[in-house]
Amino acid sequence: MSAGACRVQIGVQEAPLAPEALCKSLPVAGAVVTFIGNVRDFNAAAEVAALQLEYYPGMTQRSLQAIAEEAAARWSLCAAQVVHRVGRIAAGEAIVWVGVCAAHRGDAFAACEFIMDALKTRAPFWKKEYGPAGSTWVESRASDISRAARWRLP
Amino acid sequence: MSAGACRVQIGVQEAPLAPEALCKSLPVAGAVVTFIGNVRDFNAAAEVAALQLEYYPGMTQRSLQAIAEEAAARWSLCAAQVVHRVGRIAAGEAIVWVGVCAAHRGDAFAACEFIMDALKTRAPFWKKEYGPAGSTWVESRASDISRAARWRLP
Amino acid sequence: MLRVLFFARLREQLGCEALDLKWAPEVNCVAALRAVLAQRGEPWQQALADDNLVAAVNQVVADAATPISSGDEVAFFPPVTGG
Amino acid sequence: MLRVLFFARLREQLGCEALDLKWAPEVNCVAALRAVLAQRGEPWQQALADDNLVAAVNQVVADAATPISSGDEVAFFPPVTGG
Repeated sequence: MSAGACRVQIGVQEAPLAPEALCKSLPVAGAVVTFIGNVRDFNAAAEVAALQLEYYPGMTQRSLQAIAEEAAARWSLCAAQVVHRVGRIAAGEAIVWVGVCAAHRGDAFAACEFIMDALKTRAPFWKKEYGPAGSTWVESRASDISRAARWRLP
Repeated sequence: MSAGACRVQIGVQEAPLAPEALCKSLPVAGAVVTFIGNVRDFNAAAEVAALQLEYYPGMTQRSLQAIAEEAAARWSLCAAQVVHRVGRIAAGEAIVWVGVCAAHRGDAFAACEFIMDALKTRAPFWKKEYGPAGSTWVESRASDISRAARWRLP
Repeated sequence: MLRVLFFARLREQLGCEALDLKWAPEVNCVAALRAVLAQRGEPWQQALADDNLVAAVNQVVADAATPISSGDEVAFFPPVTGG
Repeated sequence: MLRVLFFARLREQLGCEALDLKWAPEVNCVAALRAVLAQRGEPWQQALADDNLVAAVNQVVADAATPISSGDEVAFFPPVTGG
């Protein structure tokens, strides 16, 4: 299936994510893989009560669109959808939802994981954590950078 | 996290799967990966209207439990849940749902894909396809066997 | 007694989904049981000659040498195709 | 004119989220713009000296040599930490 036959949809929103509704919005396909990232209530040592997610209006959407289109070009997909939340997000709430549909599960798993790894290192979002000790910007992680590097084409 | 701290749940049922309710049954974790397998309306050349899924009562449940526990032992998971449908399933309906929760997305993606690959080659289920030309048993696929072999430990 | 089960295509080929057999000391492993069953003539002989068949003893996948004792549940079935 | 944007920790360090600068022919690439901004004294000099900062020109990630023309939107920000 060419990238043109793949439904690519991205979104950035302040409203809480509704994973059930998002799952229903996916087309029926042989294999459907979804990813939900939730705010963890701890990070490194500190207890996290909430996050503030900053983004770059315009560039963030372009970046998500480019990542989803790259996935659609690299794997045989029917759909690739990404919705990212911004603004204040409480611990336990979802930050990001990714849904990928394909005829074969290998394509769906690879594309979904690729999208998350690319998003973590390329999409302009910045997390600030709020805990009992005040607020701190989250540092980028070496493990995210090395995970993303696995997908580099020769 | 030890395997003991992971919630392992498996099910085999004739009733249609309810992915939204199943997703809600998962604990909140940093990373949640789900897989849904749907009946495709074509296989190889033939048009498929429905499947009949036969299983081995007792051994099938043991096998799913063993696969989910193996995933929980190999990766750091909070939950590993598998529900497989049996009996008659129409084209477009879900056959299998897998949900995996972990603190880190690498564990969740790997465990979910491992569970599907192991299930396809180890769990006693047999598909019979019904189409315009009658019914045929589905042959096991070499690609499933090679996908499952990727997870073999040294 | 031995409880012997057959699934999927094999069940249809044999026209049999379950069989209770009297256990005998010479039916001491999966290969021996398979040979005894094949002696029932057609369609048993041909259907059980399929190299791809899988055997399970007490709901655990077995091989030709896996021991069988009285009271065991033994199953034969084609390669699995679930998911 | 150039529209210059700052995000996240850098935005807080500078106390500035956007700046409209008059474009000049010598501000012809990302490195040149960065040098001009650093000349504003503290906290600009120190904050912009961070090697990990990322630049984007017209919403596409850029490097030091990426050309800048009048009317462009240029952004500086720390490594991303979304998802």
